[in-house]
Amino acid sequence: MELSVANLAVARGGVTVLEGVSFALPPGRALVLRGANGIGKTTLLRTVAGLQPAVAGKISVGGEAIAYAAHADGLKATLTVTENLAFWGAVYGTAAVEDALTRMNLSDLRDRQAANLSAGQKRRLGLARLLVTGRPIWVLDEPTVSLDAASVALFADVVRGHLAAGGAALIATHIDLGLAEAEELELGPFRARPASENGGAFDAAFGGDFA
Amino acid sequence: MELSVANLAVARGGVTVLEGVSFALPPGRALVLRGANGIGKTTLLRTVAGLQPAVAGKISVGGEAIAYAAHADGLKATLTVTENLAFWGAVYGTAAVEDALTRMNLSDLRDRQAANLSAGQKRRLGLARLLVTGRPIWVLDEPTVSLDAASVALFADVVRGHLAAGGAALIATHIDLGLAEAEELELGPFRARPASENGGAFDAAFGGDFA
Amino acid sequence: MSLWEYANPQKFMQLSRRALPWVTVAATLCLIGGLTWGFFGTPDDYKQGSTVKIIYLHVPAAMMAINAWVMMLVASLVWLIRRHHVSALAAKAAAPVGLTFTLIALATGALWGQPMWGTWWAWDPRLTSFLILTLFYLGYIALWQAVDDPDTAADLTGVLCIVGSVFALLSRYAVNFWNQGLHQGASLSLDKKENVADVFWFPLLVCIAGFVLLFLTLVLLRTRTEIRARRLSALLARERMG
Amino acid sequence: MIALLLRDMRLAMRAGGGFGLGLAFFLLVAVLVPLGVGPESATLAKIAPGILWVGALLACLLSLDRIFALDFEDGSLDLLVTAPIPLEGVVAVKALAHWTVTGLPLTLVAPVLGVLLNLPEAGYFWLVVSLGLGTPALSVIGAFGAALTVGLKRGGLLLSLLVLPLYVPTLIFGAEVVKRGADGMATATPLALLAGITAGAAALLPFASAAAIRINLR
Amino acid sequence: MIALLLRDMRLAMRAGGGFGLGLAFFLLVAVLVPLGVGPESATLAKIAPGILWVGALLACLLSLDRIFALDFEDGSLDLLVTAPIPLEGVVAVKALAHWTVTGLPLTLVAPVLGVLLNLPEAGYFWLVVSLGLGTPALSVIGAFGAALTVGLKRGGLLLSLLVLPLYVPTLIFGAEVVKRGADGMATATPLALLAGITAGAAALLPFASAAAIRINLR
Ligand code: HEM
Ligand SMILES: Nc1ncnc2c1ncn2[C@@H]1O[C@H](COP(=O)(O)OP(=O)(O)OP(=O)(O)O)[C@@H](O)[C@H]1O
Ligand SMILES: Nc1ncnc2c1ncn2[C@@H]1O[C@H](COP(=O)(O)OP(=O)(O)OP(=O)(O)O)[C@@H](O)[C@H]1O
Ligand SMILES: [Mg+2]
Ligand SMILES: [Mg+2]
Repeated sequence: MELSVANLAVARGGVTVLEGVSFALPPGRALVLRGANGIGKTTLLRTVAGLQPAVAGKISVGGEAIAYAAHADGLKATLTVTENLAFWGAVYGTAAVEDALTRMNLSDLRDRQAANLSAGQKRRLGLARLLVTGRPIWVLDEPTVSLDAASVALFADVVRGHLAAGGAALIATHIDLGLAEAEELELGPFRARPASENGGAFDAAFGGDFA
Repeated sequence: MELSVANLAVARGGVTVLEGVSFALPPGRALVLRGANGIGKTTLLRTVAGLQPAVAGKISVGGEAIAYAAHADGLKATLTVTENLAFWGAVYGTAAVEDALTRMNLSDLRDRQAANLSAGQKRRLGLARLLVTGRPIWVLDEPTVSLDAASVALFADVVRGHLAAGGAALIATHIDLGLAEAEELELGPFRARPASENGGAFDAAFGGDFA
Repeated sequence: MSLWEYANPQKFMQLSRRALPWVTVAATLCLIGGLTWGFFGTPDDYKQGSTVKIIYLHVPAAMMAINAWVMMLVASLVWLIRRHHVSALAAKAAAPVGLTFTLIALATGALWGQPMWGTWWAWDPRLTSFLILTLFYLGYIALWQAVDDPDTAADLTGVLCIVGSVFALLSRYAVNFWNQGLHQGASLSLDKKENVADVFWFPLLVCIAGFVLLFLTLVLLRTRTEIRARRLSALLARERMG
Repeated sequence: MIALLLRDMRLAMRAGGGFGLGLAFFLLVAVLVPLGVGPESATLAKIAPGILWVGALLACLLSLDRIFALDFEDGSLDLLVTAPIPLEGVVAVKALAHWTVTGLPLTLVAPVLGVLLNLPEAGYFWLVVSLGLGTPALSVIGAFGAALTVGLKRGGLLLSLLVLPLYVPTLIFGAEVVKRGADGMATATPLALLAGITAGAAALLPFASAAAIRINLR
Repeated sequence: MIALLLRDMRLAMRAGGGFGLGLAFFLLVAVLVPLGVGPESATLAKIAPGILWVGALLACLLSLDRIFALDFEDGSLDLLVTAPIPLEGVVAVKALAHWTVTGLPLTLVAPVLGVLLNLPEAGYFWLVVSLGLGTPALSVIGAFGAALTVGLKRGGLLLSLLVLPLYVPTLIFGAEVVKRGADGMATATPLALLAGITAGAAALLPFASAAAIRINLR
């Protein structure tokens, strides 16, 4: 399943932040989105994941193929590491919990409540959730925040494994993941022109010359 | 005012995680704490900031000299950028709000509600708070999470300015800040031995041979 | 050697192991003796009939319900000031015992109130503050349960205990401040002329002694259990740390 | 879906959020009302059905915002929306979980509180029946309100405002059942209406709620 | 400190958290009780003082956990503890802010709700006076409960449990004032007691609250 995005425009808070974004992400490949703070990476990723509608353009696959992970990683502080993961395993109907724990180096912490993890340990748990979704396309928003170098490398390995198994990954990040197989896409050129210039849905509806 | 820490032991959840930590941080210097995820950086910084008691050891300055900043940066989503900052300015009795906005490149966003900031913009606002505290010793837990390269450089400049003005900074981070004047302290060697070896408060009270 | 040494768990365990059998026996003797004497060895009151005999349960239980809180207050203060673990655990151990006494006093008081005042319950100052004390016991126990870290729990419950003491003292002395209450005044105080008749008075004293000793027994027992539980969890944590 | 039900119930138990709070609140109402109104048994007996139903309703209302808000804040809701289970099902299950941890325990302890409020003897059976039949509607309607307001500023206030009118019929018929039951009158009509409300709400509202969540997540 | 007061009030207004919710809840009680109990005016008049006071108390209780919980979650509380203002002052100001956005508006709208509940005419004055004198105690006591439970699991439930006993005297004397006032009897004694509770609580509890927060932040 190839994720391809054509001429996409995305908006946050009613303001179009990116427009004309196009790329294709075939299985086995990763695409790293780059761009300054506030350019619209999070907005773009949420749109691709189907969490918000696109202003314009087309996305080739529906949300059913996509596993999305962001800062808020849906962990419940009062559940243990295993319970948190097992829940998502049950939701996605996979039984890969043990494997995910091992691969994200969480086995020692399995019975710890999520509230009692360090920032980086929490993040590893959030990422482990990706492994239990069993979905082919990962859409990741700054996945390595708070991770130390060893954990970043561990995570890069996990992504590599996912790509090798025919998956794909779309990643927004400010740091270097050390993923040689990833292409990069700089979002700067797609910054939306101010609304007065770009017309579009707004102008069609309210922008005409009436008073 | 020199922050010096002697033979400090810190605990989280009743378990001692670091012990025997000693360092001195004279005015004008920065110290970067390094260590794997979960080694106890956050715990150490909270102890130094006076938010939790030390298990053993001495800290030379009280919390009154310290400005602490962590992941949760005390922003209120429904207040605007200026309102958020002005509040802390009033609490610390300083009037440096405008200056802080400019230096953290937030002037354009001044009337935006904090809820409508991107991850990196929020972080910049959290860091701007440091500037309005007017306190000499900054204790920072992963300050540059979510920041792009330009913002990291901006922040490093701010820290440099703070040091040049006679301040000091204690920073836990996994990335390179590009602060030439900072020394580094690797926390690995201070990892606490298991409780069975290190005796301490527990053994004195409950560890004896009774039944 | 100072008194504080018994705040060392090990010392406390040794001492309490030796003391426990004696206290237990004394408590049993006093309770059986006092209650039998009270129930079967005293005449019916000319006014109250045989309901007067509730006094042998009600008064000691009510007294100990308040005294238990005072003991918890002292133990909490010792913990907050000198940070002796046994002291905190003793306060924790005393709470359910005190709650039980409180419930006994409430139940017997209500049973007694029906014939005496014609109602189970009235919003008399002593009764109200006593009810509040009951709720405080519940809150205190719940707070111990809710906090994971034992030292934090001891600190927080210590603060709560101090605040709750207001109501412990009120339920004892409220009658002295407000005289419009229904409830009996201090008819037992030792220097009073208007003491209850001696026939009721002596068995009551024995019952009170029995309740004090029972309280002591239960608290010692429960403190020992708490210490063991604490040690166990600490050892388990140590094991996990490897 | 079962996993979701179990998780929500477990969270409620551990955090005391819904479970304890609703129940505690119900208890509180039953204890405080005699304190405030005075212990006169005839008055209490008269107002007991109404007060008990109002108490149950408020207890439900209180924990409504937790149905989705916590999951919204920590990102779980985003993940659930993209998960391979229909959102309508998620809503229904969450309403069910809410009922299991509030409505059900409320129903079970209600007789005890009836004693505190001096409910006439004939009323106990009808109290339990009416609560058992009516509280599911409260949870389903509440889930709809929570879905409409998830992530909104001023959510809590809005939620009460939106849900209140929808709660009124349940309250009226529910209290009516108990009142009639306590007075030994026929209860069939209000009971049937109560059952109708619950069935209708449970059948239709999850669809509306799912749509509301999709819109709010944008 | 004034900045803190203003911020807390502004937050309450914007988020509708304390402000709207407490008030809405109070209204709800006053609207729902006649619906549940039935519109008989003699019964309503009798229970009005008690119900209004219970409603006010519950409305306060409801918003208590927000006093510190939100600041705890977003890290503001850490920062306030290390800020150059005494924590006792912070607690007192937060209780004051809570009162300004719940207790005060409650007091002001209470007469309107008195109409809904058919409160006897002589009672209105005493209703406002007793609420005005008693609700500050509810906020201060509530802040203590909130401080004890901030950051705890099962916090909400515990909070109600801990605060309830401390609320009972206020409720009893407050309702008593209104009842006596409505019946044209002397109100001096319960009123004095109410004032005493408020003064005592405001003078002492902030210290206990500050200690509890310091412990809980560890
Ligand atoms: C539910 C109702 C009642 C409650 C909650 C209650 C509670 C108490 C309390 C708290 C005490 C004080 C113990 C102390 O200061 O150490 C007490 C003592 C006493 N009660 Fe009650 N009581 C109730 C009903 C009654 C009734 C109906 C009677 C008899 C008419 C009664 C007779 C006494 C007596 C004689 C004392 C000892 C007085 C003293 O030395 O202070 N109580 N009760
Ligand atoms: N309500 C709003 N009105 C106008 N602009 C908004 C609103 N909400 C958010 N924005 C802006 O939308 C832009 C896109 O935000 P987004 O979170 O997608 O950025 P990002 O690329 O993920 O940034 P970061 O690297 O900091 O996470 C930001 O510049 C933000 O300030
Ligand atoms: N209740 C608890 N019992 C035992 N260990 C705990 C408990 N709570 C936290 N810990 C452990 O304490 C250690 C210190 O955590 P801390 O947050 O200080 O780490 P850190 O160095 O800041 O890590 P990171 O870089 O991931 O933020 C972690 O290993 C964590 O798992
Ligand atoms: Mg972003
Ligand atoms: Mg950390």
